[in-house]
Amino acid sequence: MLIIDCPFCGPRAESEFAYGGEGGIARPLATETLTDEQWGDYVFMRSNPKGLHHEQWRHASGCGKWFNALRDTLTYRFHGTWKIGAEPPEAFTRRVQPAAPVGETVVEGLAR
Amino acid sequence: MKEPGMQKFSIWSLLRNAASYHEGWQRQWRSPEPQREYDAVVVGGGGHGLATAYYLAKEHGLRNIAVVERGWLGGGNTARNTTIVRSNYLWDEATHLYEKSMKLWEGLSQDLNYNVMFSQRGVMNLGHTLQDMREIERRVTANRLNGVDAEVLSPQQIREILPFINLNTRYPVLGASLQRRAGVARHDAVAWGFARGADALGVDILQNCEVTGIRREGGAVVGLDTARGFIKTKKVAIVAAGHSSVLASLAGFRLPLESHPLQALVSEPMKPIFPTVVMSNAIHAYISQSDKGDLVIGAGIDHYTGYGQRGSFPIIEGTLQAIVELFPLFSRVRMNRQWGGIVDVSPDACPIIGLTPVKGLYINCGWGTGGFKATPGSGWVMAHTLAQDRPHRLNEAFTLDRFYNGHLIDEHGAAAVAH
Amino acid sequence: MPADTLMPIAIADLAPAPLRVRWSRQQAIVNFRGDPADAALLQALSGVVGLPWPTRAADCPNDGPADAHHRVVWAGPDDWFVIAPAGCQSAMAKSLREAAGSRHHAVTDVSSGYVVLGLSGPAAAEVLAQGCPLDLHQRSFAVGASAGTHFFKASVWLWRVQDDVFELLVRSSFAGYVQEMLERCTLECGIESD
Amino acid sequence: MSASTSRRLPQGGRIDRSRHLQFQFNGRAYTGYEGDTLASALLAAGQTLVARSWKYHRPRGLLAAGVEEPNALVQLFEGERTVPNVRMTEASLVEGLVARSIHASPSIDFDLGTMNGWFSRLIPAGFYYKTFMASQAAWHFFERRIRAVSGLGHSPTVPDPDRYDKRFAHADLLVVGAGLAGLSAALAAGRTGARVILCDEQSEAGGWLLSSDETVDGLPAPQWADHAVEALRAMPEVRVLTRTTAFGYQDNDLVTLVEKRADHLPVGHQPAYRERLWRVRARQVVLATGAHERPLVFARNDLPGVMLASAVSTYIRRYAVLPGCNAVVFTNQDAGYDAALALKAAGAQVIVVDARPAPSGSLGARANAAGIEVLASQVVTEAQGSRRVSAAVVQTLGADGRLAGIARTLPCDLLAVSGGVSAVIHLHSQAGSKAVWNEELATFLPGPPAQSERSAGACAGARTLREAAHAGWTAGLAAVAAARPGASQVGSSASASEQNQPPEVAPADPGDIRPLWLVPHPQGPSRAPKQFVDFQNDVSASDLLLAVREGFENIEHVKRYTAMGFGTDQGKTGNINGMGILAQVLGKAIPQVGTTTFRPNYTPVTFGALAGLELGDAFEPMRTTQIHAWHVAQGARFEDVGQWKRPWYYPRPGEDLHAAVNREVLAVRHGVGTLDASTLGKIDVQGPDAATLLNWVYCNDWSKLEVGKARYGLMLDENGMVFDDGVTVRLGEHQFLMHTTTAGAARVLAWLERWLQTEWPHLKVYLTTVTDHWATTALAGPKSRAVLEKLCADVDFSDSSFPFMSAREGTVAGVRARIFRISFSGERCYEINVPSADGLRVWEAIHRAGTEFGITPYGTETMHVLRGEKGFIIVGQDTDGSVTPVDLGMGAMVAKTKDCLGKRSLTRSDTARSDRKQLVGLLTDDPDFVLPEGAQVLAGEWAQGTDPVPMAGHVTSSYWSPTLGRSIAMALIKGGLSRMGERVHVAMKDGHSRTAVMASPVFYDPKAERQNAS
Ligand SMILES: Cc1cc2nc3c(=O)[nH]c(=O)nc-3n(C[C@H](O)[C@H](O)[C@H](O)COP(=O)(O)OP(=O)(O)OC[C@H]3O[C@@H](n4cnc5c(N)ncnc54)[C@H](O)[C@@H]3O)c2cc1C
Ligand SMILES: NC(=O)c1ccc[n+]([C@@H]2O[C@H](COP(=O)([O-])OP(=O)(O)OC[C@H]3O[C@@H](n4cnc5c(N)ncnc54)[C@H](O)[C@@H]3O)[C@@H](O)[C@H]2O)c1
Ligand SMILES: Cc1cc2nc3c(=O)[nH]c(=O)nc-3n(C[C@H](O)[C@H](O)[C@H](O)COP(=O)(O)O)c2cc1C
Ligand SMILES: [Zn+2]
Repeated sequence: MLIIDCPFCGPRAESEFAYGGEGGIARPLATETLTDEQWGDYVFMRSNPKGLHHEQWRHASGCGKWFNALRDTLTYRFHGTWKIGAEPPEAFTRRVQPAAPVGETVVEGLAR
Repeated sequence: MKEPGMQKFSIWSLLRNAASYHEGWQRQWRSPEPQREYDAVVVGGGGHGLATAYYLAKEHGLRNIAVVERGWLGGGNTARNTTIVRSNYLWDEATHLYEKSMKLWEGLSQDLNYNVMFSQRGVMNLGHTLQDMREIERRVTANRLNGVDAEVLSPQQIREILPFINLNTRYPVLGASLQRRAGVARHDAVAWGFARGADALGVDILQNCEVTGIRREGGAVVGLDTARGFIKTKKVAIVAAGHSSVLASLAGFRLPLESHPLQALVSEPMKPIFPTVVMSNAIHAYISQSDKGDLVIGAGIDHYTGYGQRGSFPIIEGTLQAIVELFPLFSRVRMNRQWGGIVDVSPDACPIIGLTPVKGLYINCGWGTGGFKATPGSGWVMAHTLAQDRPHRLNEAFTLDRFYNGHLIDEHGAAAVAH
Repeated sequence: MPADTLMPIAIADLAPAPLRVRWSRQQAIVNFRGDPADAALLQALSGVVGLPWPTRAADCPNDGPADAHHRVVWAGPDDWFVIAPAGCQSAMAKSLREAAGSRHHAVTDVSSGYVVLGLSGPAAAEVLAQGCPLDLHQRSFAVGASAGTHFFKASVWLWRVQDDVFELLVRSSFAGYVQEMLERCTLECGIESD
Repeated sequence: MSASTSRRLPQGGRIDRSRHLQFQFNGRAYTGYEGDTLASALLAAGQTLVARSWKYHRPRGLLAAGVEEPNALVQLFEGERTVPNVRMTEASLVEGLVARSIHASPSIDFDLGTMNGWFSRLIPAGFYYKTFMASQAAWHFFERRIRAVSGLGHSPTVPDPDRYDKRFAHADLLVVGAGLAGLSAALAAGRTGARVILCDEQSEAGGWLLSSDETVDGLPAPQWADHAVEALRAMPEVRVLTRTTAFGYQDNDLVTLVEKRADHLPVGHQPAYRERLWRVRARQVVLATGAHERPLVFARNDLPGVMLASAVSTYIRRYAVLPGCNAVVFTNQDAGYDAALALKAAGAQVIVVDARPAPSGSLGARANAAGIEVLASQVVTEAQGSRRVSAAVVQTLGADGRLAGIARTLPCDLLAVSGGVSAVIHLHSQAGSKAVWNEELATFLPGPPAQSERSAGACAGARTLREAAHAGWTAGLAAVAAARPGASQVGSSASASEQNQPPEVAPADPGDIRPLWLVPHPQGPSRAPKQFVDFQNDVSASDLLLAVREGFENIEHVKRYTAMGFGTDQGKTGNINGMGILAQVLGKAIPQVGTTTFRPNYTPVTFGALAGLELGDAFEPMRTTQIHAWHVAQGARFEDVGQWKRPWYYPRPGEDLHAAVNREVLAVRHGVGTLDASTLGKIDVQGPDAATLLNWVYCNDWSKLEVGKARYGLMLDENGMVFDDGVTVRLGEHQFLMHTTTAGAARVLAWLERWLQTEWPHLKVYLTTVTDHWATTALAGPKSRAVLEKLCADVDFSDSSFPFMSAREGTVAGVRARIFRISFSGERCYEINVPSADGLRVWEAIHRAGTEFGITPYGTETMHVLRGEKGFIIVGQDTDGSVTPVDLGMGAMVAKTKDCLGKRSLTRSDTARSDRKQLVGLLTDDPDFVLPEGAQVLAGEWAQGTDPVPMAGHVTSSYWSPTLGRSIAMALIKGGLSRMGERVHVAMKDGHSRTAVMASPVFYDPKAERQNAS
């Protein structure tokens, strides 16, 4: 059972929280102008990294607030939580960037 | 590549070898050094990957192929699942795919000359609400029309099979569906049997060989960087279950997947008491008894993503609550071991099998919590897809495109019994 | 289900039973939502209830066990429950609205949506620990602290009134469940209901 | 064999000789003492043969004295309290205890399953993969037989009479293991005032101290342990838990313990909870879990009478039982000499066979001084005897690891073995830390900790009590410092008299070890008599060799192919020997071979303890409305909807579901009925941007809804599929009351909060759940207005001033109420909302007022029929996550002028197709036939022999309509909306089909006139 540091309530047991999937996915505007591919990308495609993951949680049995978290999906260790709209922790900028979505330039011969 | 051929297993070979103190058995598969180039490479030495290679060699005549596995073969979800095999899915597309697999299961030990212990003891899906019962009715009728055996059981009929079940649970058991041809199999033997069969057909199985890069030129695959060096190839099948997204990201695209921990546990072994397989989607419990005697119990999925091959303790508690609620006689039985796997969950609880945005690169993933049962079928259609560069009729509907055009095959609704 | 009684628990009532349970169903409970950064607002609200207006869970003011008539429970950064004597919900809601004035806020009477459960006695913390993952040791959860958490599978708000006096705000439809769990988990220490 | 206590030593031990306990083993009566385990009592009674092995049914005795015991499993207790596979060494003796050997038929003395020689040779590791596969039928035949002979004990056959509780616990420090290291750690930490939990799986604290003849702080070791526990118990912030196993080290420092509280107490004296699960969250954890001695692997090393040397010491010193009078101690390290000393002191004959050229430490020196004979550089290659060891075959082992010289035979009745110790690193490894191989000690030791744990004592490589005391003390202090940085003394409880330094133990030299994984045998490993590695699963060295020969080289493959370490002991005594043998065969170093993965549970844990108290009605919260008691009193049958119990129907005497529903439906259509609608989700939406939020989350438009008016809304997920619906009322310019489905309430609120908080935080809206606050009575039927008018004087109920789809406030039966004119039945209907505290009162008043109109309570089934007649959908029944508003024929509801969640998905190429499954009504040609819900609609006609049969959709809802006097149904059918009037075939499970015609699902009152009828 994880301990999650609610930015409003402090460290609490996992059983008080609800997981909310990948964070930082902005809903596109003017959706009617998007292609099916662009829209499908937003709705379904996820970076699902092995390593640091930007995700969102809600302190459901608690203050009810959604917040951001940076968690290592291999060790399950949290590298920080922050309020929606607040500055992310420093580790956030160091994390491996997710793969480019389909359609963008593909780096040839990308290794390691 | 090696010359095809393998030592045949039978009671006679067993007797013969006993006479020589079992000193004469051959390796079931080789540990070859990687070659510089292969006609095709399968990434992932789980059941699906090995089956893909086996059918590629057997049905499509490809011999210069390799399976690359980052750890030990069969050590991913293949080693970790609760081994339930059934084909009673809801939608036509899924039913046909899983039923193809079921048919292969029914002759698999003979085909592989390896006893995978496919035990057709029946699988029961319990219904706990009126809505569950509507869904059971719907699935059972659809199954029958699709040529899949299925029946609806009343509570009394359930009790005839499981006299000790508690039907009067918090959400009372109102009935069940039963597929009699369904059952369980010995998961490790499936991986080993396919590995031995593929090896005998010349497939190189390269263990401890993690893929770390996918090289492309002009939008097409040209080779793989691996822990054991660069391997040149124009055809690559990614069959890596929980790690599919990681591999896709090496090739520059994303998948509609989330990898979650899924846990299971076993009790101490006991004399036979549990004759069938029971699954309850509503209260999250899956249980059967292995031939060795332990109760094999599937837990719910952890809601967060994870690659750690372990999950959260409250899930184990919840699972045993459900088991003890349904089977109060097991309350004093003890849990021996628990573990976890990494399951690749897709938005519609159906797999993705087919082409990718990269030429020569094929994907087979998204089986989530329930792909063991599909092992032979998945390998079979994947081999076809790879060999022909287009999906087989059975996996046409399972392309990546469906997440763009909206043709989802939602197996959550009615048949979302996880395994 | 125990009979309706008025909160709060008067300490004088406490028998030496290890756990004493009292359900209060009649009190006024009003939910207030507003901007926690607005100092003037908090000032005004504080004036309405006659208590400091909390800005974090660790502070849960009440005007003392002997004549406690109010509690303000922090339920989130912009979310509070005001608990007051029975019957005054309309008046309380009105005063809160007035205090908020034209600011963006929400006042909702939820008096019937929740019941207050009082747990007292030397076993109270231990009993809570069976279903609640919080550390309730005095060093971590002192008198006057509160938290949103769960007791078994019911979400609750919980605060400590005295060393061995706790109160829980429980959704009405979960009261039967919470009572059931209390009965199950106190087979050894016993339970005394008012 | 006599049942007299012939092997009990005249004095010593931690047994209470004044407390005789009677017990039964395999039907025979025995006596033991308070303080015995079942194992020690049987050993005292001279019962050496205690079990049969799993595969070959070989006779087995006690190997160990603790949790690592692989052989001695019993079926403990009888009847409803029986437990399979309990290790005798863990079962405290209790008056009246009854135990049976498992897995031996008919008895352990004469077991029909015994397989020796040739036949056991036929079934090496993995034999079943190679045969029994002529056909599926052949396999099913053999499988039944295989199942029958495997398994160990028997499951109980009736429900468990006992209860189990759980709790959370928090501490600065958790110490696992109360040997000298753990006790020292707890003392060091406890005296600073820190909050400490100390647990030990055994019946009393002390660990090895209870088996030791050394002194601590000048006291005999066991006595010191008693003092230490007393001192700890006196500290207010320290909790000492015995019989409490830490079975799992989970993520984020959650350590799970199970406390066994009852089985050691006589029936009638047990506490309310048999076991207790502790979920401990400590800031720091000290693991002081000790070490397990390893046996040595030689031919027939599984004979009863072969016993771990440390177990020999334990039986002698702790239980005052002499396991043999004529002993051979076979060791490769000094620790083995401890058993020789204990045996000698107890009056036994003893010879030590030491694989090393000479003993090298303090214990060896003591043995020398005691005049114990030592055969150096020698090994036992084979044990002899039939059901119990009678001799050991001894031969010289050269420095090159080969046998030399001539074998000789040493007669003996006990063969004590000591092959080195394996540190108990289970919890450390479970925590995610990587153990490191230590060549000198020939064991894996803890590596850098992955979580807030530190290891101390034998589990971290301490080999003397002195080392263990120091390590424990230091770890305790360091842990406190780490738990509460800065706070040196949290609230001291240290008094001047308490010691402030580690317990004092005389220094000792532990000596060296000669690792010996497989003792050579003249016949070689494949042909020698079985040399067991994993006793419980009958895995021998030859099985490991076979696995490697067949290509199973990875330790994980070997484990799975041979079942090594798969048993209920998880390989505590066998795994490291197995790895050693593999390393030898593969020509690798042991760390290259590696361990298998350590996983919970350290020892098996009762399902009941993991399940706890949340069973039966408390499996999940059972939510009820404030009117529930009334429904119960009226004899309602209930339906589970989400966590709620809702009245399903109210049968009158003699009525079945159909009769009751027909009556209830007609009552509503012609008179008046009441439905308890309190369970519907209700969300108060307040703020200037409330309408904007609704515009985003519903597909229809909300901007223009007038205050006081209500509107039906459909909610879509981003995939465009309907996931909830309900009526929302505009209570004020900036306030709406949203209704959700009963089961969907929590999900909808979380969904709204999510979008509001993460995507549109700029919107000025607050959401408050008021589901529980309001009790809702739906008063439906043409007479509803008449009833309501009797109770409410301050509202004008004329249709002009209070029209359909509008809301009013008023006083109903003296209570302030919100009244909504909305209808799910099609009839005139008022939904009366009052604070739920008044809900029952108002409901009853309505019923009194309605008596003259025959007012009838109705349940969810009638509600379904009523709405079915009107063609209203139920989300989750008529939709299944794959249905869009267009599919439902409600495409017009999707506002053209705005975006909303899910809208873009509706125009994707596949979703926009016109031949998707669409909701239509179905009228069977036979009006008396009610289609089964879930039945499949065929794409064509039923044609025998087609496989598969093409399908076009399915029946989602189907009822007998008492209003229309015929059956009605709704179905999702491919292209249905454009196929009205077409006839379809609906498949029945009996192989026949029924025909029906597609029609509008609005079967009744298509012009919607009934809502104003009175
Ligand atoms: C606890 C649990 C219970 C389950 N129960 C059932 C059940 O009852 N019935 C059922 O049908 N299904 C069940 N499943 C699901 C089932 O196990 C999987 O769907 C199935 O085994 C997937 O097979 P696979 O061969 O695709 O994957 P895996 O066996 O996981 O194989 C994928 C392989 O890819 C390798 N790999 C990953 N990355 C790389 C890389 N970069 N380079 C090289 N190799 C790589 C991995 O090491 C792994 O061996 C369960 C799963 C779990 C975890
Ligand atoms: N001569 C021998 O054979 C021998 C054997 C063991 C210990 N010793 C001596 O004892 C010293 C060790 O003292 P120590 O305190 O490190 O070990 P210890 O063996 O005395 O104590 C360890 C304790 O931890 C308990 N334990 C282990 N795992 C547990 C779990 N998961 N949950 C609950 N309890 C658990 C054990 O039951 C035991 O009581 C050594 O230095 C050595 O000198 C000698
Ligand atoms: C169907 C099935 C049955 C199992 N039975 C046992 C068992 O009887 N004993 C055991 O120790 N482990 C058993 N395991 C679990 C394995 O030991 C192991 O935990 C699992 O394969 C995951 O691998 P890992 O724990 O090494 O990561 C079983 C696993 C499966 C999938
Ligand atoms: Zn919070």
